[in-house]
Amino acid sequence: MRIGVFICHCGSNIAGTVDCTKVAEIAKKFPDVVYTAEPMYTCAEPGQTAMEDAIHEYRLDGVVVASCSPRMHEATFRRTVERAGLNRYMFEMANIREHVSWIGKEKDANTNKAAELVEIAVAKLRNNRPLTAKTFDVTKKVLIAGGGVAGIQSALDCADGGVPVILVERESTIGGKMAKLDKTFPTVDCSACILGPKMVDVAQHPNITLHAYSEIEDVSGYVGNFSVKIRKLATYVDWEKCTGCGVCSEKCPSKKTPDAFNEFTGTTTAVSISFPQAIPKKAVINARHCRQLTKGKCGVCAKFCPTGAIDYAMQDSIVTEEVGCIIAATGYDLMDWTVYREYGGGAYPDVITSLQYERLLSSSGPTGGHLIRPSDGGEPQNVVFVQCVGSRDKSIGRPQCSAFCCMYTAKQAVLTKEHLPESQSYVFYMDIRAPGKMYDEFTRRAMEEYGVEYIRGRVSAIYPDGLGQYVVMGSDTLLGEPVEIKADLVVLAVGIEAARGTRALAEKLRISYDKSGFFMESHVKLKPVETNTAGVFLAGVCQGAKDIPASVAQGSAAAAKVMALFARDKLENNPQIAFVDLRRCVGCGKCIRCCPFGAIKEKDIRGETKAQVIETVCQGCGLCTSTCPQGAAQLSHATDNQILAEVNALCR
Amino acid sequence: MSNITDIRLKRDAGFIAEVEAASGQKLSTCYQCGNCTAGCPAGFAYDKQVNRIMRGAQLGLKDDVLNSRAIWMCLSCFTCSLRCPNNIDVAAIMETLRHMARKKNMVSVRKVEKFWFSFLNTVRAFGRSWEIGTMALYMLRSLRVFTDIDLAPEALKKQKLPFKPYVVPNGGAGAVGRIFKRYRERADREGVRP
Amino acid sequence: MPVMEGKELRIVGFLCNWCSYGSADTAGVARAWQPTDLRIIRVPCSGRVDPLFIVKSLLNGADGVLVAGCHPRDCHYSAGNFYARRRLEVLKRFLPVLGINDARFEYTWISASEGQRWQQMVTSFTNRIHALGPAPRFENATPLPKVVGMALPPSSRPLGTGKNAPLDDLKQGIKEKLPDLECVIGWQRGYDGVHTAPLFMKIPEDVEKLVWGPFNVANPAVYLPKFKGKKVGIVVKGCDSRSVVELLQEHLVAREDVTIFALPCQGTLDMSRVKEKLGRYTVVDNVVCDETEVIITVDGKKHRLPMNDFAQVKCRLCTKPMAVFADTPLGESPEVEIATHVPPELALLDAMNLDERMAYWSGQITRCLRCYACRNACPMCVCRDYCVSDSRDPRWMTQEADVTQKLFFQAIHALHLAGRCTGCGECQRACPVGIPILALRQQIARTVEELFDDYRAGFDPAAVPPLLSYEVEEKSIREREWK
Amino acid sequence: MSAIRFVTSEGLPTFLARLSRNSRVLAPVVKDSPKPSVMFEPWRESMPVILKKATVPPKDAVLPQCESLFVYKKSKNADNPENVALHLDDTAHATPTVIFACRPCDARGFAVLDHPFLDGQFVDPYYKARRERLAVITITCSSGCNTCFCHWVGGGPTSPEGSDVLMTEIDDGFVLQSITDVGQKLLDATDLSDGKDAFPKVEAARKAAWTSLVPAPDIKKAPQNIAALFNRESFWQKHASSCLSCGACTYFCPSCYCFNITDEGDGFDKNGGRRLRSWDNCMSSLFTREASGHNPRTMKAIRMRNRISHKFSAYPRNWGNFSCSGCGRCIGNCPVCLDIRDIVQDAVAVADSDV
Amino acid sequence: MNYAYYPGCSTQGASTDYEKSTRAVCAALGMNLVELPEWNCCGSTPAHAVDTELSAALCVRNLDIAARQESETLLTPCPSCLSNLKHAAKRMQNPEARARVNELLDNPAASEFPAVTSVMQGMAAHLDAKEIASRTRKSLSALTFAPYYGCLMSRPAEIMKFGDPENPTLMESLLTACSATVLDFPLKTACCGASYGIPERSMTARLSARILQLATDMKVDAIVVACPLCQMNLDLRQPQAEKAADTRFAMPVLYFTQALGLAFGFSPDTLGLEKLRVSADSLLRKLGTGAANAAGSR
Repeated sequence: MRIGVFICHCGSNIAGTVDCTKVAEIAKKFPDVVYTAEPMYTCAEPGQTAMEDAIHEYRLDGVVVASCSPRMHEATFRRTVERAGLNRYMFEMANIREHVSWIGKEKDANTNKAAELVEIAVAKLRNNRPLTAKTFDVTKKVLIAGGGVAGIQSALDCADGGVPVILVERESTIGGKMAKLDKTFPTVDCSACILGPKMVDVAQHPNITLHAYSEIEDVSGYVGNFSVKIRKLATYVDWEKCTGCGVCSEKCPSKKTPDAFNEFTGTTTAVSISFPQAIPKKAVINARHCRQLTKGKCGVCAKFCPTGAIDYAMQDSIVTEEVGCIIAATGYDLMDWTVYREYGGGAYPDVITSLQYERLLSSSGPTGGHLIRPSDGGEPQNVVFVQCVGSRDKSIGRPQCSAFCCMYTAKQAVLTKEHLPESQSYVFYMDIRAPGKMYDEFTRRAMEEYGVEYIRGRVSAIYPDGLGQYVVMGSDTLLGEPVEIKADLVVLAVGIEAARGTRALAEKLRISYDKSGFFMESHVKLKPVETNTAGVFLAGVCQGAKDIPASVAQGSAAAAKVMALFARDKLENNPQIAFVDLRRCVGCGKCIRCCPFGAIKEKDIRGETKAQVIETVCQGCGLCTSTCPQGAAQLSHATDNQILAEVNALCR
Repeated sequence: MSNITDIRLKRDAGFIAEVEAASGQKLSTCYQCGNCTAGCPAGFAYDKQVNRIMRGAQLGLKDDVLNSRAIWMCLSCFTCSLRCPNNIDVAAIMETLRHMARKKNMVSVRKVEKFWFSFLNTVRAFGRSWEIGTMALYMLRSLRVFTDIDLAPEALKKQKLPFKPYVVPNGGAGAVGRIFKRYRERADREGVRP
Repeated sequence: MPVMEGKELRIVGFLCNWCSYGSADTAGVARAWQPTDLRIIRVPCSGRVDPLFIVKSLLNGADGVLVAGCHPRDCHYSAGNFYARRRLEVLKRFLPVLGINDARFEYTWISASEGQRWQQMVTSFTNRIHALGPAPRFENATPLPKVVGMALPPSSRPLGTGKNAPLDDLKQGIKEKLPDLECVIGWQRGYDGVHTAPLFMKIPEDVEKLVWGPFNVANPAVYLPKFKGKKVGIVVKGCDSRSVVELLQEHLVAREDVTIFALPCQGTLDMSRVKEKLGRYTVVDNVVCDETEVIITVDGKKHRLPMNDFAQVKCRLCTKPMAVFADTPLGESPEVEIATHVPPELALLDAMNLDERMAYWSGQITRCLRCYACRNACPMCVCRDYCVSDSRDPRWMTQEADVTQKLFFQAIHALHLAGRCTGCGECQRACPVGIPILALRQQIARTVEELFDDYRAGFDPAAVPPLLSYEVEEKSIREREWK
Repeated sequence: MSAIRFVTSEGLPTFLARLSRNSRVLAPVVKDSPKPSVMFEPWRESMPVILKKATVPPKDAVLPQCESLFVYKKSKNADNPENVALHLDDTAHATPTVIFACRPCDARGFAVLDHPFLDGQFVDPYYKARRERLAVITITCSSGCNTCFCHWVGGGPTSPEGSDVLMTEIDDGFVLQSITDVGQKLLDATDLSDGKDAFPKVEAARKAAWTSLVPAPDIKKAPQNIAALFNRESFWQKHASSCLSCGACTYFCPSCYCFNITDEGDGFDKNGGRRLRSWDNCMSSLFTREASGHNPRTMKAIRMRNRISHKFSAYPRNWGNFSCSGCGRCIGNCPVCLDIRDIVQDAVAVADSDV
Repeated sequence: MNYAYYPGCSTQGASTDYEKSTRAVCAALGMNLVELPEWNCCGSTPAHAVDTELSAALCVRNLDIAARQESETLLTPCPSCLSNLKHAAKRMQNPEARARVNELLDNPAASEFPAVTSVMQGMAAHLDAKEIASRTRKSLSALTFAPYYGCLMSRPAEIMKFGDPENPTLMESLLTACSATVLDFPLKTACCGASYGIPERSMTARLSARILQLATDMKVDAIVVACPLCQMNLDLRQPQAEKAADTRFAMPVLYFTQALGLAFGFSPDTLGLEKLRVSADSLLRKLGTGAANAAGSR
């Protein structure tokens, strides 16, 4: 080989603590190195041009750049060598900035280390092989999991862009959490009024197929060619026939069915439509509370249904959709706050969650928007809001901030005053997080115009005083004193967690999730919508706590990603993937068992079972390579021999 | 002279390290939510609330913290530790500070310490505690005559207070006494206040 | 390029590209000063880090090796670090048996944002390695000359000669099935009366040659993979059947293709002790078995060999005298309690400190001629002609006859057997120079048992081998504290 | 006239100490292990004198398991990195060596190796250097054993071939008889007492050894008969079916000499690059795997044919005698008890019956 | 069954009624309490407030005596003693601390100590609720109790191992077994002011008042406690609390053993009810127990 080594000074970033000239001198003595240079800034245009020239002039067939992290400029330099006619994989980087010059104080040691990192890079490069990508077709259709506001936005944007959309929603209606909210901050508009039209658009859009009351059963395939099995749960109502007239619900005798849509603040009937603006506006029978389904006698709804839509014998069914991309927009749930025994652990009727309070405030809620205490139906005078219940609490393993509680708490305090002008609200908070547009102004208004008392401090305990009120033991850290408030109603701003089933879905989609169960984006800053599985994108709170505008924005961003991907007719794979040396393979299948992507399959080759890599599915982790005992499975660009060359350069 | 706290000058890094080592807690994990203060039953008797003690320790304001009354009034009920969202054993820090203050003879609430010694003296002498002895010693030490004089008649009537101490037999009292003796000798050796 | 003499030690880091390498970058961007010893090798995923890279580094002069990957659940590839955790933990617990201090190897999880933690980690790990000093090397170790005798563990059951085994019924059974089978593998008399050799029965006359008894030491399962796709029968002892189970588990033979004939085994002889007892002899005059003893007459001299004294150690610890399952089982399977005795080869090492172990191996392994009888006799060495030990691509080893190469091969074999080794002991039995290499496999098996719910290979063909699976929350693996 | 000396059992250490002054003395040592083995190792004072037949023959003394044929160092000039200077060192290193107490079969192994390495068209300088500095003291066997068959292949328990000194145990000590000039010089340089008087006892002991042997079959026809079976695959398959393709036979054979050559290291580091010669094993499928991946001997039966044919047919045709000294290690070591005697006898018989 | 038993100093002085009732109830349940010979004071709060190692040494002397007894379990009725003994045992697991504590002792302590647990847990482990119910002779169904554990019994959770540190329920299960009505008392683990009654009377007065006030508001017949110090603060010091709160409580404060003893049919005398400052007569009347006069009077 003829290798060129470029030792970048990076101004004084590297040259300040590394003797670059000496490194270049040493590098000249490495095998196959025929040329070295010391550009001031290799990544700058003159640096790149000089590199291209050197490749031509010295007939280089491999290049090592010793500079910053490959995570920074590997892609840049690969393009550079490619412009000069080399294969982009005949290139290696030695990170002598982040890993040397910026972290080591002594120039001698730094110089020695830098030279050694260059030696490792040369050793690896001498084992590199040119790699080329493969192309394949794309199915231009997207599946969106979750019909909350983020999923709705993605669906509408994709559909408007001409991409057919399969929207899968687990509940019987789309709308998600936003549909349950009374008002939205900071404008205090009616939530249903702004979301409703979008929901209707989903129902009417010719490019959108909606599967409500459905779950994702299985996902196979890869970017451009996913195959998704959807389980349509039994509704016991034939939606083809159901007109949403509501007669069934009126007649249903099982009136004490817990009302999940109202966060169990009230009851509903066993057959019901979750709320008046539901999309699709279709009835569903709650099998656990339906007398016909539990006891085998009733049949009232079937008798009264004008279209004969009731079908007690209905079973779950499976449909399969072929799509090219998947957007996960599965949202969140509130954490189980009853772990807080010091707040009563759920035993006190007037200590409720913020989402329950939202339903109590809502005119479509169980009280018709009349704000009352659940215990006795009286109007509360003193309402205490406690923030960060299940957020920023390491002691229960939830160190993260739920991001939007500060704002909705302010909104709820404002609404409390509007509903009950005589009432007084108190908010226990740690920090007010109001960085959005008009957000801080809104919290100020709550204090200044609505007289909400903000008390900086956490609440240690809440207990009934035996006389009908609740003692809230808090502290005012600004005052430097413990404080106690007797409250009529306590609203807990309960922290959020990824929606139930998120982990199972992550495993089906082969994407990762963080400690709190939220899906992992590909890069926390630069790829917030992508995942590490090509073709799977994220929208909304399933990726991390965010408020409605951010969810909507991410919904649109995910749609843009889908459309950008679909703008091409063919896709290229990353050639840094595994391959199998068929002669070495004994067909033991260990690689197949542990491949996280299902990217290896058995293949019969001349009567012998062999492993074969599905090149479009392989993501290049190399687990198969370290699993294969005979070294038959090798990861291109990180083969055993390439890593061994690096090890051997260091240890001999 | 300004009486504004110069937190840069007052910061005692050695003190922070000492508190962390002795208590096994990491002070920087405290984010000042005030939950300790909110739940502290003795807070009303403090000069500085628990969260301010925590803040002082965090900043390394050694004298401020060790001179506080609060560390002497802490009841060691562990409510703060139990409810701390950052899993800090606040009670352990309070106890650590109390030990440090005692060893350095920075006892801002002498009567509490006097009570403890009165109690421990009966233990040292007899192997077990003796209420009347404790109270008598305490009165001598604190020059407070019969703090609980209102209780005495009732207590005596109900025979709640034995007039004679119980001495642990078979050399037991002596063994306990030797524990105290060795403790005192070691403290002397190590140059700390016993 | 050497390390800075007297200043630095050789510390190798394997960092996953996505999280850990990023954390090192983050630390750099934050100008978080670190010791300069560490050299980072970038790999796509911690799951790519074959434990053998670490063994190779440590055998060839690394004073410390650090592997870092994404936090559990944060893996860029979903699960690479979960597999890595199991494999690296097994390695961590394996290194000491070689005499390598496991403190020289550490693995940890760190995310790209944790630059400060990376700094702490590098600093504390480097400090730790400096406190340990330069790693002792096998080639410099003074071989341990004398090996303390290994005490025989008590036998978990009465041993015998298998004299009354229904051999004729077995022969009949084989003859019945023989027409449907390519052949049936068993044992026949070897070159003299105290040795047996493998027998491949194809015609009924061959079946008459079949023998059963304490001389049937070889494990016939080693031949099975060669018959993949063909109908074949095999006569097994309990221990042999565990190898068959493993081969089934690895799809190297299909259940429908193999017919298992089994008799309960009463133990087989430790041929090296038999050889020592008989001494140099010319002719075997006679071999007679009674229930518990083998009586061998050579060159006119009679030797009595009670099974209780001359059986293989594995037979003394055997819990599975009868096949795990069989198509044609004959005889009852005796119930044997699971022995808790540490095998003597391993107990010997357990009693040594690290230096002694290193000296022990350096003394034992020099004899190795790299004949690979250990490997080729191993029924689980399924790579056969494509073993990495004598391959140039990948090129893990050289042909050099030094201690590190020889020991590295044993490490390869042992680590490749993790979760697969049934402890049949063929490797050690086959070794012509008697190197007690079984101990390395036993340590691996013990580690797997400890870490993965008492998993023992060779009992369930449907089991997922522990090194090919993972738990999100591992019950028995605790990532270490960094102090 | 050969030198004949006598040494008592107690005198052996002094004798060995004396030999050690000028040479490396390789003597059998018992290695502690669950399965004891006997290895040749450099003798040092205080080591017990062991006379057992070694597990591994002393072939290593002339043909090491692995040796560097040459070492090369590459260096580059910083002014012109394209220019690589090469320094090559191919000195054949050899230490004067005495092998003590090997067996006649081991010594015959040297005689087998000498032909291809010294007598052919090309003389192997590395082998030659070591062979010329080697003296072999062989102890004659007092009896045969269950696996050895030296008398089948032209040797015997007291065969002098390949030895410089023959040593025979008699009741009160050992008689050493020089066979070659090297042996004579070696004995002359010692102060051992004369042993001529004891020689009749030696002759008696040697005779007794021969009479203990089981009579040998006639395998004289082996070369042509085995050649005749060359293409009969079924014959080789029958005999190779249980073979595991390991090297327990060849690596322990005093007369196997196949080797492999590999290069290690690029020559730029301080250790330099090495061209290694290491033992190879014809039973391994890698033995004839070509660089292209093609392998003319993928089947172990064909590899078995190679081993047997080479020892009992090809080598005799080239050099006159079998390249087997009948030590029997391949039989005793084989994990599956393959017996080369069976194969040869069967070959003789099968080919005969064909006629 | 035999249990090693560490009574603690309080039960020998101010709280002999706790001791009497504990012994009576344990005997009724078939638990034989074997008092540790020559036991000494655990050091209570003052010892650990002064020095942890001193506190540990005092406790370890007792644990060491217990280690030489046959029993596997050491019971103590006093949560303060329990806490000190458990903390000391935990401390001794650290070799450095062990060495420092051993320095203070006559002889190095035993390497292992018997498990220390509360009498309450000992009872529950000895017999299940059903069996306890079967031993009641008198139903307590007429009575409504506020269970009060104090702060030490359940905290710190990892050392005391007394169930949910915010909401222990063991006392409830024992009292419910005797058919008593037991309310969910929110301040069941709040602090009563502990040993500060002497040096800082206002503290105990205020904290006890809060507990007494809630119990009064919840209209219970009595507060049931498990700690001598709590009992003293709530009962003997009740007038001080009343003064601080400017109200009158007249709230009887019983040991749980006294409540159980009533259910088992023991006489008020056997249970030492006369020692209570706030008379339990009202309870006895509700129960219809004749010996109301024995319960002392003002």
